[in-house]
Amino acid sequence: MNIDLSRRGFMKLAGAGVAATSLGAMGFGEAEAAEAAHVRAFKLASTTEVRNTCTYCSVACGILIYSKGDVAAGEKAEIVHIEGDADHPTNRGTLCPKGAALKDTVHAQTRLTEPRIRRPGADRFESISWDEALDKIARALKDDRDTNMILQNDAGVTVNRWTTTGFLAASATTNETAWLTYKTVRAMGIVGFDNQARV
Amino acid sequence: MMARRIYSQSGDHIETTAPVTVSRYRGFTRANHWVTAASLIVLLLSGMALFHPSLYFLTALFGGGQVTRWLHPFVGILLFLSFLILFLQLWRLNLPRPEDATWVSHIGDVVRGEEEKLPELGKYNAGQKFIFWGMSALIVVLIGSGVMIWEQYFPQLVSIPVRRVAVLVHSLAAVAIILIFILHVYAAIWTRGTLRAMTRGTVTGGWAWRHHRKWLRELAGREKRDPAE
Amino acid sequence: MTNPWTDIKNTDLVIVMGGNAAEAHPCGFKWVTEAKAHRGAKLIVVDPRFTRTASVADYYAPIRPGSDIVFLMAAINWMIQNDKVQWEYVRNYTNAALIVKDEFGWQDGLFSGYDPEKRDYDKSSWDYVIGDDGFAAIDMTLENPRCVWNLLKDHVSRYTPELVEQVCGTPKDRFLKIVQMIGECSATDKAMTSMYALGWTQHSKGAQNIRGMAMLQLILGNIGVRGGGMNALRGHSNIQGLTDIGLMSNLIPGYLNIPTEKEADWTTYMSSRQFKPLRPGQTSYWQNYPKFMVSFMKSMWGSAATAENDWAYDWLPKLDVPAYDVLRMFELMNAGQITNYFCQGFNPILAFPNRGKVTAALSKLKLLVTMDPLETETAHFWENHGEYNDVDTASIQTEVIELPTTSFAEDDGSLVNSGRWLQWHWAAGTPPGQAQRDTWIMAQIFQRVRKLYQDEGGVLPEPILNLTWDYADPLDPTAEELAKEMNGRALADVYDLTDKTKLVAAQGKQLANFGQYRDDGSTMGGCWIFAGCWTEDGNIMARRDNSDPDDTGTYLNWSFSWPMNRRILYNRASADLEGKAWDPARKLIEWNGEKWEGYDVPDISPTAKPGDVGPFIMNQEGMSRLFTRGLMRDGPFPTHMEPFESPIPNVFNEKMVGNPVARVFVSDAEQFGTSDEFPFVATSYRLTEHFHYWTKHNRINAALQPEFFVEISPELAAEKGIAKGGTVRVWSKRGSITAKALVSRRLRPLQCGDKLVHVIGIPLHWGFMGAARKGFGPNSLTPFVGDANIETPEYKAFLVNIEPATTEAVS
Amino acid sequence: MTTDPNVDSPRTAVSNPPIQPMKANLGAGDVMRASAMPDLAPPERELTPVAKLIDVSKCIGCKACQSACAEWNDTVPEIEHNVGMYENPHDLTPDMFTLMRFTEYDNPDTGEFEWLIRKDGCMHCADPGCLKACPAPGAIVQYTNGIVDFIHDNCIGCGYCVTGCPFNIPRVSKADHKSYKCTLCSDRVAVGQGPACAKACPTQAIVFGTKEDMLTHAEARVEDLKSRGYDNAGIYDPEGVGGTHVFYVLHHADKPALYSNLPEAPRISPVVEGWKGATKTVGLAAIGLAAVGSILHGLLGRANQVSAAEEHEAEELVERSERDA
Repeated sequence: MNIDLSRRGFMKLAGAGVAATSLGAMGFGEAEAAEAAHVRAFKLASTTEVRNTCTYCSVACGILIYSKGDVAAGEKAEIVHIEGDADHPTNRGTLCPKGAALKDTVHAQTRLTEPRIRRPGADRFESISWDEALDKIARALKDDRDTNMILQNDAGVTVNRWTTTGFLAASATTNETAWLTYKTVRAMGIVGFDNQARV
Repeated sequence: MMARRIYSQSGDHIETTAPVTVSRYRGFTRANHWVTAASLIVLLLSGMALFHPSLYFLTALFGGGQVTRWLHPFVGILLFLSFLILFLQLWRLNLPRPEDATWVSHIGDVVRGEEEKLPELGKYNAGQKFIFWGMSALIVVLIGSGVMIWEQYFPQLVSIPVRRVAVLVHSLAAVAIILIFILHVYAAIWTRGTLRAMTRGTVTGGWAWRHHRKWLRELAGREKRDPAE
Repeated sequence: MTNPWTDIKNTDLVIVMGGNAAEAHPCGFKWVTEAKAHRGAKLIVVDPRFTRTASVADYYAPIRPGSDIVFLMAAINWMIQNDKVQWEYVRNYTNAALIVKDEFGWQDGLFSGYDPEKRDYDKSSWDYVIGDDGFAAIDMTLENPRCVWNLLKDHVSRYTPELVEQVCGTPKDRFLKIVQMIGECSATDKAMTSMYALGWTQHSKGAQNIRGMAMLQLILGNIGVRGGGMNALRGHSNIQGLTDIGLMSNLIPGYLNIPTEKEADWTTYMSSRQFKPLRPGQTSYWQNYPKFMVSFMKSMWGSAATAENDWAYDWLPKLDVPAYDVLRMFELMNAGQITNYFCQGFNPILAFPNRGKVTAALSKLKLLVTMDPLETETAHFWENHGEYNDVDTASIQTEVIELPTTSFAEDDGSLVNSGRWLQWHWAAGTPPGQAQRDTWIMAQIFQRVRKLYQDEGGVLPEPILNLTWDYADPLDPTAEELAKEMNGRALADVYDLTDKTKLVAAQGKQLANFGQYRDDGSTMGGCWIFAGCWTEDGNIMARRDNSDPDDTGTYLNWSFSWPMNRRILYNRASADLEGKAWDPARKLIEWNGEKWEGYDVPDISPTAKPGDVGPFIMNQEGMSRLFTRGLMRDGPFPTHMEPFESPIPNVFNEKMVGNPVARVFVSDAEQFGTSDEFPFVATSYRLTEHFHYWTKHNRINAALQPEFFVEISPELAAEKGIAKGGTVRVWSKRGSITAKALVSRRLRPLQCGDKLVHVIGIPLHWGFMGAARKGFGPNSLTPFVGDANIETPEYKAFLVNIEPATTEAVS
Repeated sequence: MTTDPNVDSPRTAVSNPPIQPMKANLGAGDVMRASAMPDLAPPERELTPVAKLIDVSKCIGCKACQSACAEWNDTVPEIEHNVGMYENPHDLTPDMFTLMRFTEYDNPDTGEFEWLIRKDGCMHCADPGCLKACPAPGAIVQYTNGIVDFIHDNCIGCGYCVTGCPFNIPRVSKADHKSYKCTLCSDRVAVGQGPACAKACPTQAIVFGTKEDMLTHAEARVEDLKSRGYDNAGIYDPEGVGGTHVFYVLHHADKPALYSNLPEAPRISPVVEGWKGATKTVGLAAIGLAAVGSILHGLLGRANQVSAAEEHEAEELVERSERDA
């Protein structure tokens, strides 16, 4: 049969329409290679593992802290992950919703990074050096102690009691911190001394 | 005697007399048609890509799956609006008329191209009217179901069960509209002399005489009655 | 805790009352689920709210906050009435058979000797009849009407199931079902464990709540045995350690006491601490008090503490009041009598009652120093945060110094868990910015103060100048140095007390245990009960051998447990008079003919013959005490006392308000509300998603429980027109807060007699700093009054009113 | 420390995580099914099916699983408001792959009040609806050990997985337009560690191991519950989706809907089956046929052409009408 111009024109057009289906049918789809299946890279690889104890409640779950860098080796160490210690008899690797999120507390946006002072009546904190802060504190302690130390009571009994400065200790600090705090506070004669065990 | 048009619309007129050419679509309408056509093709290709794995490679035409995913619905809206304008221009002459029934009953003659056995017709025959109304209905269905499964902007619009129905309806409607689209394109090509109506905007007198004689008569008649036109 | 967490798996019945273990101690609670899964143990929860613990309980009963003593005494009464008593245990291991003075008695809710003026008891009648031999009179037949057992029987006879229903609002049938379950544990082969926490301590009679359960456990024979015990779950990671080391107004490490003014000199101080046995042949271990005390004084002042100067006794402060506890300190502060105040990892404006008073008090300070890893509300108490901290900043003249400290992840050291395990941990990260360890900060402060005294002299410089400070770097003592100091060291060669030729510790050596402590100044040791934690064998606290022969749960080679690495206190009581385990399946230690041996370190002299020496060696009687003599201020038996703010009067004496001997400051008495003005009972508690006021700084925990809310019953919500998730105002005589409303059927109105009592739950985790949404804490509402014995504030039962908030809380 | 199952619940964490670099033991060669890849090569080996068992009767609703999940997957869930309930976040999100759901229930049979708490999250179906619905080749894969994982490089964010999932689990991120859900910690499993949630779970209500072991353990748990009066206690391992690799022990297995509408008989919706089955093939065939048909007709059939005669007729008609004028 004779195929005239217009028929060739027709074929050009029709071709486009068909292409899709037929190409697909010929399995051209596979030409579009998908990214091969893969799991996320294990993020604890090449980190330093350190054994610690959860800072929250007194179940004292064993935890493992993973960091980039090793403090023990004197390096700068950035904590990247915290999870339960499977070897620990009490928690056996488990953690509660607080413990499981410990890392976010370590890196909290409200972590303090420098000493600050709020002057009387001021509406903001300002930076202060450690030295200046500690000297101010020491001076305030001595001045108050020298002024208000009670050496004897009315009956003339030696009481060596200092009631006008108080100290609240933290139940989340270590025994070692507690002991050093105890020595310091008692040696000065402070009696207004307490910790969270009271509440 | 009245001047009311029955088989033609304002703008249709005899352009030249020897040989006779008849203006069928003004420039605006043609542009409108091609915008619609273009978006339909884009939708067709992007839609098919997400419809069947074997066609996923078509996403490459648009720069990957993510682009295809966001592009498709926007083009869908474009098509909807563009077709809406077209619809407003064409709907009146696509209303069914008694002779359409006769035409459909002689569908065999239509396919054999023996039009002398058919009644005289206005601007559109029943086939064209079917395509017009079919497209209109399906586009409404597609835009409706499409929005329901438009994850990026309407994830919560309908419940998941409804969404499942929507996605099924959308794909069924898509298949249907593609079939109609093929019919439309093919008919336009098979019926020689038709394409120029949407390219140049005119058809030959013979074409008009053969396919839409009532339309031609009305236009011819109007020539003498109100030359002002 | 008398028993370690891991021992709970050995129990047959867990009663959680006065606590919410699943929620506050989830990983410890694991052992309850293990006991349930593998021993078929049952779990009972008695709580005002249907808690997360209750959600996995076998049986739950509601109770009105502050009525626990009625429930517990009624339980004891039921045990006695139904013969659910471990008789051999009660007869021999408790003071049931000892005879009490005829003058002792009880009526109208009060014991003999009450003085309303002093708000105190004359406790002289609360004691045993002492025979000519100097020992307490006894009647092993328990027939003497004045023996402790018969007095107890009479005392608890008032506490009937009907009274429980009337006072506690606990349906009678629920009470009876629970006592039946408990009763089964009087059998020698069944054990019940009690897990409690602040739900019992935070009452004006907290100590008596706990005594109530302890007495019940003794009657059932459940103290000292595997799967039994009185288990105080405790709060912070080292709250046990700080109590052990005595960081409290009136304590010296190892539960020794700071002297009072009445104890003007060493001899007087020691005279009241002879602890002579009250029964023949008993250990009365506190007779060793001088050894521990002298060693402590040597650890403080070394060579400056000598026999001649009574071990520098004068340098210890002497108290004029029982204690300068926090409530007293803030009372004084509010009266402008405090100059400087330190908060080391402490957040008083959220932790102490009557926040308004606390803020006012802090505003009167000259200097406030905070040491914390995080920005606390207290450090920012002067900062205006709208309704969440509405203060007049400019008018607050307090100077505040905020010092950044390291966190747990950045320092080495040990913590004591509630099971008394001392566990060592290691630093893992570099401190942020200029943050420093608390030890560094304390050393810096002390060295600077000492320098001022050296340069300028001043009042009483001696205790400061002579304080032992022999650390390699005086400005930065290491955790190792401090741990060794607490363990104790021989200052001279130490010989065996019986065999004087036998050297037990050469000069300069670490002591192996407190048995090597001496009262002649030849040893030093900061905290005698920790002795053994860092010996010549090294850091015992760092041991990590988790083997557990026969799965007893004792883990003897894991870290160190005080005292003497003992895991279960009073474990001698796990065996009968012949020294055989009451329950062979639960053997702990047994007498092998010559000595005690077994899975745990015996809590008795290894060679003390069974039958001769009683198991409770710390007590002069060698027995546990159902009757505590004068050791508690509010009675030798627990008696029902209403909270200071109560919806109903005391059934025994309607004129009696709260605890008749609890200390109440005048200004606070005026701030107690009454039920006509404040008809609803409020109680405070923790949620599992948060730890106090820390985790609100943590984005993940903040996301898990983002915003402050109060819990109420649908009935109360309907009555007040409060919608789920709507905003409410809750107020007491002391303050007002706004919160979201969580309406839940987990709270039921309680029918107490003819009164329907609604309970409002107020969690405590929100403030105005951190990642979570701003909110309030219950302490804005709570009364400023504490327990009569230890001044723990009454957070668990107080009165409030509630209404839908007119304005939405901004957050 | 004992590991005897009779003395002890199955331990998810038998050892601590490795810190030395090691090759992931889960990769392309272990994929048995991948979305939109009908002609996928068969897996190189068969891994033992694994499973995470959630014992609802042991769960205390502490949310440790949510916390551990967010920490391990480095997601930061949004800090929302309290709307009068314990669920926070209020629903699964692209940053919260698992969620505790709380239901208060008055048991009509016992008259007791119950607080039913269920950990919601991906069930890792043996017959995953998400995978079936997904149009992106390799965006969703199923490993031979049963883990159904999303390969985000291939995800296009269309949300079809949401439509396909019988449990309403996947969530599409507004940030990167990729779909997220529990991976069963495929990265941990690949180095021999259990999922973060299972390791953290304080009461070991969540345990992880081979599906076989987990089923054995589950049966023992059901026995214990029956002994405590939960006559309808049972295992929820729905057949409709071919069983799941995350499954439950329920005290009221006869009424799963009690637990925050856990589906009674989940299966891939027939609608989705229809869409991804018949429609896909038949539709494509129809289109193909139509296209090819029209071409053939165009090639072989005779075109419909206008004759010169007809052109003439038209001219006459026009002339006539002009003449009349």
